[in-house]
Amino acid sequence: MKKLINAPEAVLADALAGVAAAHSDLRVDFANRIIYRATPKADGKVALISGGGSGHEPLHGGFVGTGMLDAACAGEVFTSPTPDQMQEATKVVDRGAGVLHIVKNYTGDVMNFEMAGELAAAESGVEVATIVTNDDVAVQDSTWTAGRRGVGVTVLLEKIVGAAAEEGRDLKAVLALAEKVNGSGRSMGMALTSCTVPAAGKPTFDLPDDMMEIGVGIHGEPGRHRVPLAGAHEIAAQLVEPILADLDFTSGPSIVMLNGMGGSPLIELYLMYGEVAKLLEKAGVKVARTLVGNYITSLDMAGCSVTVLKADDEILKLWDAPVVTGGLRWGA
Amino acid sequence: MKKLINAPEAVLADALAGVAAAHSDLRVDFANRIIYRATPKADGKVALISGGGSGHEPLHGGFVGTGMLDAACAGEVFTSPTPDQMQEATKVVDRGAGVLHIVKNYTGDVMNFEMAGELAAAESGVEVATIVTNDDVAVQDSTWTAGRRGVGVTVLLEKIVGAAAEEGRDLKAVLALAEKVNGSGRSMGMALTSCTVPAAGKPTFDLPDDMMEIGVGIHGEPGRHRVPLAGAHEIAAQLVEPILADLDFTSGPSIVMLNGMGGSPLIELYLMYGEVAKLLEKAGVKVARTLVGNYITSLDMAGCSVTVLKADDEILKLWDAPVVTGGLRWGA
Amino acid sequence: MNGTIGLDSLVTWLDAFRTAVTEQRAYLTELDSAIGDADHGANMARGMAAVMEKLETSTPSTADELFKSVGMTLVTSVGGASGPLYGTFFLRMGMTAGAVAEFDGAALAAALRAGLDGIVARGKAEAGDKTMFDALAPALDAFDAALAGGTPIPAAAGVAADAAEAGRDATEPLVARKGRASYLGERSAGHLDPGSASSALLMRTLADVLGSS
Amino acid sequence: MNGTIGLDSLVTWLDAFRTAVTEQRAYLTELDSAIGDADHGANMARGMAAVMEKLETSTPSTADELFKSVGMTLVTSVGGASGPLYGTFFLRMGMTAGAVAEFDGAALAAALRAGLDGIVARGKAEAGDKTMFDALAPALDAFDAALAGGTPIPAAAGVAADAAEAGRDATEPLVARKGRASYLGERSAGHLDPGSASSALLMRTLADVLGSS
Ligand SMILES: Nc1ncnc2c1ncn2[C@@H]1O[C@H](COP(=O)(O)OP(=O)(O)O)[C@@H](O)[C@H]1O
Ligand SMILES: Nc1ncnc2c1ncn2[C@@H]1O[C@H](COP(=O)(O)OP(=O)(O)O)[C@@H](O)[C@H]1O
Ligand SMILES: [Mg+2]
Ligand SMILES: [Mg+2]
Ligand SMILES: [Mg+2]
Ligand SMILES: [Mg+2]
Repeated sequence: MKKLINAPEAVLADALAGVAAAHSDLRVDFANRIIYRATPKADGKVALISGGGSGHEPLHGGFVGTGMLDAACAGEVFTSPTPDQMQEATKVVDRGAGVLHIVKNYTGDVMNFEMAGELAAAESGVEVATIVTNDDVAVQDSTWTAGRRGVGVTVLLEKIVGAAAEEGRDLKAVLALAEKVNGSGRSMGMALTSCTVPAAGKPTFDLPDDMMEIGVGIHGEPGRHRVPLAGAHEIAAQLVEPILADLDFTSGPSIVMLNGMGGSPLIELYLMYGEVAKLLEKAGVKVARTLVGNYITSLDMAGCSVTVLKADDEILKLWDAPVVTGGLRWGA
Repeated sequence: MKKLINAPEAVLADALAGVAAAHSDLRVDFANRIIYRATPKADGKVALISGGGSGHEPLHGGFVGTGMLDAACAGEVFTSPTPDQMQEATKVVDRGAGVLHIVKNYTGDVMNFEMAGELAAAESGVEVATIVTNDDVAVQDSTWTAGRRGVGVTVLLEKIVGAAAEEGRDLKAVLALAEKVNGSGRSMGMALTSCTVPAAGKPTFDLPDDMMEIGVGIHGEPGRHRVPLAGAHEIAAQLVEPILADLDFTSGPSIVMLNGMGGSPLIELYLMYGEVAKLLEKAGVKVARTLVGNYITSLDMAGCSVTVLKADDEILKLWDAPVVTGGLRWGA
Repeated sequence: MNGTIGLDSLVTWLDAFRTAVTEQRAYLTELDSAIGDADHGANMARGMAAVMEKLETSTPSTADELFKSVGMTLVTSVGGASGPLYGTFFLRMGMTAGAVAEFDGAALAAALRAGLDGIVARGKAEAGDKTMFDALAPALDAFDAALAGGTPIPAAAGVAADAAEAGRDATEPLVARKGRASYLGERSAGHLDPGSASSALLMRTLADVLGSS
Repeated sequence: MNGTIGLDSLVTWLDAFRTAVTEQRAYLTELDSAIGDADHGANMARGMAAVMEKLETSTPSTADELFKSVGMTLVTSVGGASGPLYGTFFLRMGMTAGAVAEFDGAALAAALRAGLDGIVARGKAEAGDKTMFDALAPALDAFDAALAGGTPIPAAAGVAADAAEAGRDATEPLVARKGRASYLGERSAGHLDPGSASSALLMRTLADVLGSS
């Protein structure tokens, strides 16, 4: 295992030290492993927190700041944070208007946030609402299973709903918007290689040189299918088709993210976006806004994912609103 | 070789198609492989162009936009662009106030830009000034050799000098500032793995699991020394020490970039920045501004580089000025 | 050992479980690599290390204090799916045990059963979903049946551990319907569930500790 | 072959060079991987493919037109260090050749010498810097000497090619002082310079074409 780390056990603490050193507009609670805005938002505004296992950077810590999250709780690599972290963050960020918990749909994340919500309500009386994102079309949806994973839409949702909270909408309205955004987005991912979890010390799975995984999430888990390696054009089709088959995106504008898994260089991500854009155009999807880059990653995995979000004037306006975070920044 | 591409020969053209599709505020000349601002800057302002081999993204195309470059010429992967590209870009971006060529010090880049300058001056009478960046302390400086490579300082220079050109400074002043910035910055890089050039199809060099390369540039070239793999703290020392030994950074504020080579995940880059920050503080270097991320890369190479730039009030003001590009964006 | 189990035996059990998950850490992570995210070994080892560290500084005098402390420590140190699940298991064990300093067989069985119910309440797992439930449920059924048939506690715990291991092995052909492995669909078949493997260790260490004390 | 070389032979030479760098593409890139950036094979193959494509659409009738076209095509299609260097080489050959349709030995030697001077003007390489200069310079010296000694052109070209290959081989122990390989310092020793290898192919194909026509 070749990594820029001191020791597998120290990865999270050491990385948080780097975040604190790099960003004077953030404050890091090392004991609880929470990243806050250094300047909290105004009283009476709904606060947003998210959290999850580490290894997906910039998600979530890179999205803390004006116009997006108020705090992010960091778990160990690929392991959801614990309820006490979310409870603490909830208490600290609450400005009297309640707190939205943004949770990616994974059993661990859901259960830990659930316990956090119970504790926060019981102990401090903070009103908590929860949105569980579940946009990954690689997973067959069913009430009998863990359901779809939360992936790329989480990034777009944190931006859009963060802007709405900054505007001063109340918790009910913020939650409703979050539900609308989550319901309007779909994602699909693929991997050329596995990633290596520092504590495991070796790649999570072996992938022969001539194969790729289609339908991977963001935890280095094997995908839904293993298929022969193909060209970018064919890969794009394998990502875009299941997304378009799952939801109609032709009725209005869309926001599209071509996301890198962490180990693929930007030149390849742009190349992939070119292929995706061609397919979307052919399918009658009008792309109004675009993100290309590493936004929700899986450590050093090579690969990418596509997220398409149905937008409307409200969503586009919120998308364009100022945001000042390590991972997304514009308008200010 | 596992890459998100269609064919090695098509990488550059396909990636440019993705850039054009993703950024409506950019215009791509596919025949000449030049990325321009869609809206040219005002008459009477100095224009900045840069260019170089592809595979270093976001450099340079990702730095075209308000407050930074006016155009970027893309060469084949790791191969400098040709003089006709730079000549064409020079003609197109000139607003009557002359054009600064920003060239990284590599024999190929220097010679191709030199020929372009000769052609541009002879044919269209555009006044051209050239800054050749050469900040890489891994290379022993000497007038008898190709001299130091241009690496990380190029990013900071494009931002700072871009802001000055946007302000309306004349070509002489812009060139003087560029020389000042180049003279005030130093960089040092390392690699955990080689990268793979698409046309070569396999890693440029083999690096055993327990070794790393210290003093690499950004072309997947082997470094200056091959040493046993070490922890992040020790790696940071091996990068920071030669930088501080080469130039005194204690007299004022500094801008520091912890740059990823393309294949290292952001969590590791932040971790490394934490280690670098500790060493800089110990050495009495006051860090006023920070960048952590992939800014000047070497395809899928795992590794990082450190750049330290002596700043002053003028440089910090220009650094903070608005910039709207794919790779750097703030203040607007 | 006679018909009752003291607090010290329970602590010995927890310590043995810590040792087991620490020793089997790579194995548990290996199982989780195949159908999950390669952290189950690290999660369990980290959690049980925290538990034993906590117990060194504060020595509870009743079973409810002990298990509440174990449960809270797991909840606040593990994360992932296994943190809340094992955490809830011990929290519920404690609630059911009450402020006693020793268990008889029936009380231990009731506490374990309450723990399992807690796992189900949290995670909604059913038999055959390919989770830790598939090791724990048959184990507790076997424990109850053995005690009802008059088997002494140590032997009953051995029967329970055998059942847990059989349950763990039976997860291999299953297609997961809960947890991370469910994302793999049919590809999850052919692998043991990592959580069922750690649960089998939990039951085996219980049998070992009761049998040898 | 008699004492003069026609345009068709020169085109045959360029075509043979194209074939050589295309066939040796992986080898040239391999050499460039060791002490450079792994693109020399791709660069030369791309450039010479562009050259021959250009010559198919426009057939120059004089040596200066021919070499100017070759040089400009290389300059505008290769990039890197080798593009301007080989480009300048052919541009200067053309300037020196003038509007002739055939060369005698002395004219060919003069044109090649002018090309080499162009490389030096562009790249400032000196003997022993571990560049293409180290193959070309001894090759042209040998060519001049052979012609001066009365050796017929084909045989003189063979002597030149031998010298180019010897020059190429002699780059192996050198520590590079120019180009990308210079960044490696002492580590550049022990490897052939890729540009000297492509230059040796340039001289060998010239000898082959002249010898067989
Ligand atoms: N809903 C559930 N109910 C019961 N057990 C579950 C459930 N979901 C997951 N598990 C158990 O948790 C184990 C995985 O734990 P772990 O790897 O530590 O967490 P994570 O899946 O969050 O990485 C699985 O092997 C399975 O036994
Ligand atoms: N200053 C120079 N003078 C002469 N030849 C040079 C010089 N610099 C580099 N070269 C030659 O160019 C070759 C490298 O060409 P190539 O790999 O195509 O370009 P790049 O180095 O830009 O990747 C070297 O092997 C060397 O022979
Ligand atoms: Mg996990
Ligand atoms: Mg090159
Ligand atoms: Mg797991
Ligand atoms: Mg090269």
